[in-house]
Amino acid sequence: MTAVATHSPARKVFSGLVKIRELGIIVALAALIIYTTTSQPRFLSAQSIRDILLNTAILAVMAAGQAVVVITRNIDLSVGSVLGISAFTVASMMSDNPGLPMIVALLVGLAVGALAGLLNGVLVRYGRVPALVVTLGTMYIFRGLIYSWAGGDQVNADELPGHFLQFANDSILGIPWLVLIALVVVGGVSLMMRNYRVGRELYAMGSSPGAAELAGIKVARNMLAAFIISGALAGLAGVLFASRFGTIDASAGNGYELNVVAAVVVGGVAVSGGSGTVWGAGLGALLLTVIGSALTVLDINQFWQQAIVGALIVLAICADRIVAVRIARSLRKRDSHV
Amino acid sequence: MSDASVSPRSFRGGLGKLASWDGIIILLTVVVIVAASLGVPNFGTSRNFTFLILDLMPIVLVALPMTLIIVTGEIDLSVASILGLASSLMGWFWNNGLSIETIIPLVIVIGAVLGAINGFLVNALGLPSLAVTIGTLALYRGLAFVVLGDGAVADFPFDYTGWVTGTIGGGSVPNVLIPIVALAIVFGIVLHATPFGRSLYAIGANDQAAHFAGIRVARTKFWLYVASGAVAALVGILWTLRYSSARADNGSGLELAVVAAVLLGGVSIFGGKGNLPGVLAGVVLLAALQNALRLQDVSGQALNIVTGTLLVLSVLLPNIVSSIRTSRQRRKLRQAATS
Amino acid sequence: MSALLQVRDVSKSFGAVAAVQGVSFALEPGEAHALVGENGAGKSTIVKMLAGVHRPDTGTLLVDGEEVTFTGPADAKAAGIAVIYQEPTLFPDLSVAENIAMGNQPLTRLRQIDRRTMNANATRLFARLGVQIDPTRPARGLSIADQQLVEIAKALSSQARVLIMDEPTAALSGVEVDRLFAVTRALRDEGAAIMFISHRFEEITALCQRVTIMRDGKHVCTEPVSDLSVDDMIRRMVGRDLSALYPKQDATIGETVLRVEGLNRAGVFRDISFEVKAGEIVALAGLVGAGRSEVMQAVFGVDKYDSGTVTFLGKKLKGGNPRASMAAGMGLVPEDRRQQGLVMELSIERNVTLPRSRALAKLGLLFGGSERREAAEWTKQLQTKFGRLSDPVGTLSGGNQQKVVLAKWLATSPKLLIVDEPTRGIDVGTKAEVHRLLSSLAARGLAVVMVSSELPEVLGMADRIVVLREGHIAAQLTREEATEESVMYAAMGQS
Amino acid sequence: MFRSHRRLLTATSASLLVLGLTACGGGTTKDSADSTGGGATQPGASANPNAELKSGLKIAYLPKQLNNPYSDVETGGGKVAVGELKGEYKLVGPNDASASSQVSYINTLIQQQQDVIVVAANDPNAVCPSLNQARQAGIKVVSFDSDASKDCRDAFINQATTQGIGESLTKMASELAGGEGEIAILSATPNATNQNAWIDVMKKELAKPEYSKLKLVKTAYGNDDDQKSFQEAQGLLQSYPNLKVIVSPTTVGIAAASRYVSSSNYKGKVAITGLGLPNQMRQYVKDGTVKKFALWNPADIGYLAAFAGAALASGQITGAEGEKFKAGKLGEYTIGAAGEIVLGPPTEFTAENIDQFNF
Repeated sequence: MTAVATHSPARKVFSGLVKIRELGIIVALAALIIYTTTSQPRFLSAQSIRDILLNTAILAVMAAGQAVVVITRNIDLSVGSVLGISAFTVASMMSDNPGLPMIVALLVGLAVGALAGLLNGVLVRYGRVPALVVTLGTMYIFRGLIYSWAGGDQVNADELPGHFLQFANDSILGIPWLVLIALVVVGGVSLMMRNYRVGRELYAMGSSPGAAELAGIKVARNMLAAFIISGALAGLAGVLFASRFGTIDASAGNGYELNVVAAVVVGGVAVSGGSGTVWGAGLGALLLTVIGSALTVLDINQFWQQAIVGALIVLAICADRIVAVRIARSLRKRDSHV
Repeated sequence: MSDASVSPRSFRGGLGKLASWDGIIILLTVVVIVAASLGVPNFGTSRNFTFLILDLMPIVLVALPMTLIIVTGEIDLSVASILGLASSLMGWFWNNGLSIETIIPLVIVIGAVLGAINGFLVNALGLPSLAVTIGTLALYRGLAFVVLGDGAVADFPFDYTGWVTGTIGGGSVPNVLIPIVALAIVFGIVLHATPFGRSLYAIGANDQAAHFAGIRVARTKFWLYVASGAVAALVGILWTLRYSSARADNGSGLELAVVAAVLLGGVSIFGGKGNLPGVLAGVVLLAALQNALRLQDVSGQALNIVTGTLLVLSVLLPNIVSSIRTSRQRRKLRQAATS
Repeated sequence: MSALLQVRDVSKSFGAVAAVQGVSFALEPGEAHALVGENGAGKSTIVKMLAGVHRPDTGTLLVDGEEVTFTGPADAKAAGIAVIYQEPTLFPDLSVAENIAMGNQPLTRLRQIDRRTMNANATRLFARLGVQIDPTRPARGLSIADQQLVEIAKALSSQARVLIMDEPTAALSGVEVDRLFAVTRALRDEGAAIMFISHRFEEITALCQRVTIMRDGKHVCTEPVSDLSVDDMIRRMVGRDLSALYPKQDATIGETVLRVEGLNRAGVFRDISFEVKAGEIVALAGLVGAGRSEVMQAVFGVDKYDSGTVTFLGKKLKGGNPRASMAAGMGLVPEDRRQQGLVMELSIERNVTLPRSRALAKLGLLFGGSERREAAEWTKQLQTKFGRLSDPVGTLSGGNQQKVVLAKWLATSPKLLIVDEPTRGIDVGTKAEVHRLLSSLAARGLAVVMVSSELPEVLGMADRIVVLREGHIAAQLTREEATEESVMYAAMGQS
Repeated sequence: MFRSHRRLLTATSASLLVLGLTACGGGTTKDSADSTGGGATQPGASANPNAELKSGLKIAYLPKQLNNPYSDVETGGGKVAVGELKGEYKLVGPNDASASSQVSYINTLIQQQQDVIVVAANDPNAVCPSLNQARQAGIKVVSFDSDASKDCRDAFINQATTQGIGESLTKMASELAGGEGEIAILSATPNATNQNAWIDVMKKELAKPEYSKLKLVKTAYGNDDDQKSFQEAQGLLQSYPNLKVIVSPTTVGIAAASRYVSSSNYKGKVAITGLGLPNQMRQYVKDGTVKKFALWNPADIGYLAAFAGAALASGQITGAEGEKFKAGKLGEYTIGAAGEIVLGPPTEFTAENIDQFNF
């Protein structure tokens, strides 16, 4: 038996370039933090870091789910509306039954989201409607449902039980629950995508849908799973949202889908499917949040924020393209030398 | 999905049905209008006609180039943001003392440039149009806010604002119907009666075959984005004048309504199929439905649900019909074989 | 004795095209069974039915004597059937080892993927095949031969009882083919059934015990290989004498129409120089992946080249501009009809007039009439069979589709016509028609470049043969010099 | 050929409308334009103070957006008043507070031949042409909460005088800061008319000697968006460690800032005050984050608007300065300059009295 091949040049080049993608985000993050901190040292105070992490948590949870869907060469634009439905459902439930423990709230949120995700998945897979169209449609539909249900109603912080609101501020071992949940979600989904069969099959489906069918991968089951994960995590994010912000109306999470897609794309997940990592998407979420905070602290016109996010998305897509072309070229060169 | 082994029969079934899908939409539109005129008080009035046209003006205009883009299998989600940026710029230029006669062409040119940026990213760099235009959607809207902030510029001359909201000779035909009809004819001819239009269908259905037939795929699509940007900017101007208010948030979310209308009109999101009359019917159907429902005091929230459902159904229904047909044919074949 | 896999009276049609009609045969354990037939005879459809991709319209499949219904490839896989497809079906973003292990990756105790074992398994498989491919590199960027080897490794790894190989050797070198055969024989001797599809008769005789021959979707015969000579097989595949198929007319050779000098494209082809004269049919022969289509696509301008010149009718052509080539009088009937030649969803008339729509327009406007007239004229000249001109071209049979592609380019009145695999996947009758057409066109002074993988076609049609091997010209043979052997040797690099 | 089409496409779209729009010729710039436009002329009818209030009036409310709790309280008051007036109450509105989305609703109300439209304008100018069409169709237009341009409505219900609110905000800030130190403002949008007017008054007040030790360090904008306000509050506290008071003259901002402070270690060190809804603020008043804040009763605004509209539609008043009318339980009101009707002084809420209010 031959030993496992040692690192060949091509492998080094390849893994090097892939790492560059996530490394790029980390470098950008570091540069931004250093610059902001030099002009406003309190940017790195404990309270400030806590705030940034708390703000990242919700976005990162959703980005993890979105990354799974995007890796399969689909997209889920309904996540903002799913967050809204889940947040409002859970908030209403908690205000009506203040005695319910937090875990019930979390489970209900997950379930509501999973149901919405299932609907998306069924329409995409069995209705043969492109994900863009389906989730654009359900984005409208879910939002319309919340509006019709909630109308002008609002669940205020004082109607919610204390332990529900406290959840957003409580910590365990100094790490806020929200951050912990986000870490567990991003870590768990990363692990699933990296080390489990179903994860690799999802990559395979995004990398070459036709070959995935031929390889006997249970494409339908996996695609439903991807949309359910995205929906369920958006639902979970809804619970976290309700707990953190305390004030929930029908517009909760409106427009979030853009930030989530931005985080995923900036985090290096290619919209053409098959490549990118979940933890990259988490980093993307962190980067976007830090940019938002830094702009506030640096006293830069807040209106720039959206423009910067847009420019970042475009930049990230261009960067991915360049990396992909480079890889292809370096591999081809290597082959032609052999 | 688009397995190369899709059977020719399903192509024929799909295509024949598609032709009738336009027919269904056009018929449905007529039915909705007739039913609303009879059943909804105040729907069939001439003033309501004016309002209806004014309400659908932005969607129908933006839908024209969008139809061409989707026929080539691409998409442009940044149109509403270009509209907003055009509106912001219009206000900013106006505040800085430019004359409106300078502003209008200037803003349209800027819109074309914004479209050209999309076109460059998508076609010269070969990036996926969905991702690119989600990016520029955020970018252009952000720039709109950078230009004008949260404020509004309102003091546009009445000669212009009045023209946009006015009617021809004070009758019941709104002035904005002139640009709508003119541009619809132009885009209709370009799509349906020019070599350029022919090439769009070829690109959308199979860009490789189009390339092999000597069609300059990237360049062709590039100009569609330019047209889309210019038209979106024009709509930004009309929007600003209609509401006498230049604001950065003008038209936000419009891209979804436009895409919904185009798909509802029978254009395939995969490209290569669809026609302009269908799209026009789709736009009118959505607008008439919304107008009628609003007159019936159905809330705006329910309108969201209607739009979303129609969007999904417009793609889902033809698929369901075609799969029922295929499975029925298969069953027939099997029965014929066993008997 | 019970067959491992049995195909019983199976039919499958796509629209108007009956791809397979009432075919039956069986695969016994421990046998290598060849499936031969011309392109378009229905072999690939059989493969796809066995793989669970297509469901037969009628007829049944039996595994171990039990009737089975495959609802998808997973079912076929579960039944122990592994397939190596003609076109590689790899996941470009995943590593080679993952590609091989997809679906049955080795797991650790926590049901996580055991990457170390997975990579080791891949390395072991490659060692068995005698090749060196880094199992951790992504599949993207692998050469066609390497991709094919990964496919083979994939099929081997699944421990299948039935191994179906659809032209696995097309892109492999002689050494690699030998290795593959050794491994395949070992599998066969362990009791697996092998189904082997190939156009190379020497491979069939070397490996297989029995052969099933198909023609036009129908089963012709299943017999021991030893009972049939190569000529017998060909005759049964084609169903008529070869000479009638290649009605080469004599043509007067005229001026040089195309001169290609020193054409290079990194990693694809290098230093390509040849000439084509009016009235001449020049064939580009070589193995799949030798760069024939790539060269001609670069000449026509749909692909780029790095250096070299293309002179057409005395004028240098700018690279990468098919429109200029068309305007100068060049036409290209591409290899892949579905993807490159036709827009399947568009109507026949639109397809025929696509390159000509600008010329047909009046004042820049185009109404249906002129297109319809032109399309009607050309489809009639080529005796195309169709319902209405407004029908989508996808509803036609392969042969008629090919006629539409030819009509499309002949309508531009070219001086040079490049035809890439002009008869792939079309029925024998139409094939002869196409050959007659090309011959008569050449006789009328058209210069023709024909890329073809079918040796009889090359030998029967060409005035001159340019043989490519691994991206460069291995030999230029005249009609007189060319024999099956000389072309093959040049193409395979053995002399 | 190709080229000509391309040009056709872009050139047409570019030039066509320019032609149409610039047909009047000559350069029209901001300076030369007549900015007032074609406002509707006031109906010439004169007021008849003794006219009976008509019953069965169709009174429609069009708030800035539907899903806003503050608007809900306002229109809730309107509903009560319309009931007392024996009229038909209707509530319509867009989901988003965008300038243009209200226009379609006004058009619909015109079609439905309402008698009175009570509107909170998202953009004072964008709704103007439509409101004037409504008035031409005989509909009385009362604006509330956020005024439309003066020449396209008949009356405006002002929640309080600008001066009064500005003074009150300054006074509360000073008390909470103990008379000296840094304060900051967390406002709505940079161009919000009401908020800017109040902030102007505050700045003038702060210039007075009794407030000389108070220093306004920054005005931040939360865009009346919950999360944005939340983050802006964070930003203020990070940037100004010595901050003593955040004044937020908007219900969204004060709630978000209170929520942030109550959940951070700034609690007890930084005081929040401003304009807020008692129901939203109750928790923070009780947990000590907020000592006091102020607001008028929004339900009364809607209530008053209904009576003003009914009085207009019945011919009691025309909207001219000095006219008087009775507004049910609120008593008699006098119309001020430019058709403004002022509700009254704001109420201050503290831990002692907050439980008496439910809105």
